[in-house]
Amino acid sequence: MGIYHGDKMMRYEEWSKLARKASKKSLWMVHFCTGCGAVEMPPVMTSRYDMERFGIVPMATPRQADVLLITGYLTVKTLRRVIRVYEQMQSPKYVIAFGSCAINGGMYWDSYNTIKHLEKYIPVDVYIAGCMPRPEGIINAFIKLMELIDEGKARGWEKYQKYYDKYKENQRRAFNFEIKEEQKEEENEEH
Amino acid sequence: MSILKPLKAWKHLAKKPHTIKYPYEEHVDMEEKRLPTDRLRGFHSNDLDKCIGCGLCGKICMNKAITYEEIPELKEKGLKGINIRPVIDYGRCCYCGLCVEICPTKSLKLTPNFKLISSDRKKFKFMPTQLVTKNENFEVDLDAVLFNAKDYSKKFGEGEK
Amino acid sequence: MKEYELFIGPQHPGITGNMMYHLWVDGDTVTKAECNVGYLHRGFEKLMESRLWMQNIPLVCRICVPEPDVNEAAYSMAVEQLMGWEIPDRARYIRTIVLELARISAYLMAIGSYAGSIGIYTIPQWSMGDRDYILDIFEQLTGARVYHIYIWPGGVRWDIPADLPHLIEKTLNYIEERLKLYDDVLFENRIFFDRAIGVGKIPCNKAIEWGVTGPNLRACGYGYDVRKLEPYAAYDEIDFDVVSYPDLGKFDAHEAGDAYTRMIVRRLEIEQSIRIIRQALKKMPEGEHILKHPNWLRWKVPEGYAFSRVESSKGEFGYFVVSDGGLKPVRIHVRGPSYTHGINVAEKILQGANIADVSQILFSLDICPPDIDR
Amino acid sequence: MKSIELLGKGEEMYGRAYIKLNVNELEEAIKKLKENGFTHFVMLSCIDWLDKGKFELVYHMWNYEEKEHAMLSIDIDRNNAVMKSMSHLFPQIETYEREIHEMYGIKFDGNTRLTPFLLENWPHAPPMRKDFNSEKFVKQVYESIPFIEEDENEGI
Repeated sequence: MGIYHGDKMMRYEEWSKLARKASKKSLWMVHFCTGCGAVEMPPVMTSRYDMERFGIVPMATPRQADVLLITGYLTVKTLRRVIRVYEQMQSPKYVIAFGSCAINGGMYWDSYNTIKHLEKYIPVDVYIAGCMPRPEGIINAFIKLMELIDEGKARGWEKYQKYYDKYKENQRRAFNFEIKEEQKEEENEEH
Repeated sequence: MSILKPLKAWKHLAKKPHTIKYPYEEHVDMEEKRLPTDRLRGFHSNDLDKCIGCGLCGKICMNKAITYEEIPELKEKGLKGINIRPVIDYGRCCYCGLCVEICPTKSLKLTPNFKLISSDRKKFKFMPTQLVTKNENFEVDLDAVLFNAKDYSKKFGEGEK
Repeated sequence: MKEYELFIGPQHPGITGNMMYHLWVDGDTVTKAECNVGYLHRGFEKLMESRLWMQNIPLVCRICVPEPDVNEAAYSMAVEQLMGWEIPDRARYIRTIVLELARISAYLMAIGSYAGSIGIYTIPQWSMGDRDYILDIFEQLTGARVYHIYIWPGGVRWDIPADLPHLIEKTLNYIEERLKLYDDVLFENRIFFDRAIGVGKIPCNKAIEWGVTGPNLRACGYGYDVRKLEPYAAYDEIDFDVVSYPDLGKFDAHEAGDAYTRMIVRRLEIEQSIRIIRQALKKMPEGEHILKHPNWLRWKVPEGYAFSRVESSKGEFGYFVVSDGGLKPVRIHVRGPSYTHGINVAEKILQGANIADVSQILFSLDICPPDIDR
Repeated sequence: MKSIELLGKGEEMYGRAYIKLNVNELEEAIKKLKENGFTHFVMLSCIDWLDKGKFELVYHMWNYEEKEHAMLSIDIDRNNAVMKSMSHLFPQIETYEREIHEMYGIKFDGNTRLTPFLLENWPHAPPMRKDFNSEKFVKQVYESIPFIEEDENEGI
């Protein structure tokens, strides 16, 4: 499974390098606008910037998609759907995070309903700077992702499988808005 | 007949497409002017000598994106004000420019550079310096900024004199 | 017939953004629809209560994504009402130009996504490209493509650069020609007539009671437009006419309040906006573009309840700002137009609709989910 | 101002009519205004006056002919916040009441659809109330979730 060296099918390094080069030319993206960065996607998807020149096509179902774009902030309710979409995607899958909201909370850093660090819940391969990144930034991110795939460094999905239970634990705590116990004791001492 | 009317769209085959083939062509507007212009609100540049470390930018920033770090070498330079300089966390900044409007010595400015892509989260928090200038394809060059205040002397050698 | 439950979920190209409709379907017709929102709820009103008055401007423009200037204008007008400020004339004209350019770009996006929902994929390719020319204007005027942070309490942030009116004029001529092409491919297209006439009808006698506003209300025959009812910025000095159901210009009117009429009203309002911008560019006076603003960190707005209303491309945008004379607002309540369109109106008019028409009805209502969740 | 004459009380504030009513007068006032041209129900806002210990519900109505905006304001006690539902007068009031029920915790009896509206299985107090500290909540919930660090010894 996967196109990286060491799997049963990919015994020879050159064979897997060739397979990676072929797969990077047709990254299919899940058509899921999770946040406010989705307004910069239409110019990139349609004829103005035309990302189909790179072979990137918006796919309706996660089953046929490789790249999941987290366009901006994520509320907890959307995070649950994003996790379901992410887990349905086939195994060499990549995540691109748009804007400052996925890096460190962005301007909703004190909002009770948005998650602050995307990396705690799903592995992220490429971050883009910008409070709503421009189309040039988005296309740069796709080019950078292709380079990572070429060098075999875009291994976010393997990290998800390796630390699966840690990720699940973080997600569970976010879904139930769990307050950590120590903070609770400190809270009681304060009163 | 309104069925055949859409066929008029075929005349676009002769026209030049309005696609910007981005990495090979640059974004130009209708009058072939290169965009983005200097007014674009991109990453910061801060003149560390003019800045007096007053902390106003940190107060006005509602995302708490601006924190401060002390640079000891600035004392020898004999600059007035406190020798702390703003460190900007681009995981919080929304590029609104309120800090630039409130800066009393006008040392903090927004440059039109906006391209910064990386897979490491820690690359997005640094101290902007006066070496950050507009480069022609608007990339943020990370060696013109300080990731921690200690290597100020490496970059600005004359600091020790 | 056995009744099935369908979820048109947040991850669905046929839904405008992040919301979910739970449909009970009997064969092909929808018997019951329930809306589930909250995927974009960032708690704006909670955040606004913990920020200074000036710090809310960059936050406020993130509420409605296709058209951020409407929020900035409505918030600024509410604060100006409380402060008793009179903004300079030049600023009023620049605000009118910015609001109308934002309206054209939002309408182009609405027409593009509507045509995508009935399968005419040429139009989204064109309209997103044409919308980008307007974003180029915004970039040179305000310093950012989408979130402009340009309309401030007291006027506008910078003045118009000297060469921009020429570019605006050129872009408007370009869009005017493109509208003729849109007519050939979409608005006078037989497929559009068969798919859209009589679909998703809002009962016109109940339209006002359901709280329908904006182009959806004007498609039901009521000529109400906030720019005429309560003129703000420079709309009282500019003459334009309000497009409403019976007289649809060169398009013949079929039924009131259906998807066809809504899209035709939006198409004709682009021409009105172009007319407004041309007059505003000609009549714009010289002079100051912003009042002298106080020190933001100690700026106290006098006590009171202020309500400001702006006509956005989706409908009537209202800002209810309550201040107790402090450094931070006590309460800001945002009335998004899609709040009533997306939940009450959509649930009622989806009943009895065909499944294939569900996404077309939602796009013709032009629902913007961040308005609902805030 | 037409609405002030109709209801006999209220003051003019920034070009809008601001009318203070007590709770049982509200239903007649809305019905009366609705018949006399105030056909457009703009929105229902709730203001949390923590120090005065009361919620203030403001019903906004607009009259298309007179071009006049009326704000009917009532106060409810903050501790047992219960209010009669007005959703039989205008259909969209039901959604506003649903949101205020979830955000402020005011019970609207007579409103059948007080199901969760914006937040999904939210176990804590209603978030929009002034005594809910959002910053502290973020520290306790989101900041306390650990990052998943690559342990270098078994690098891939």
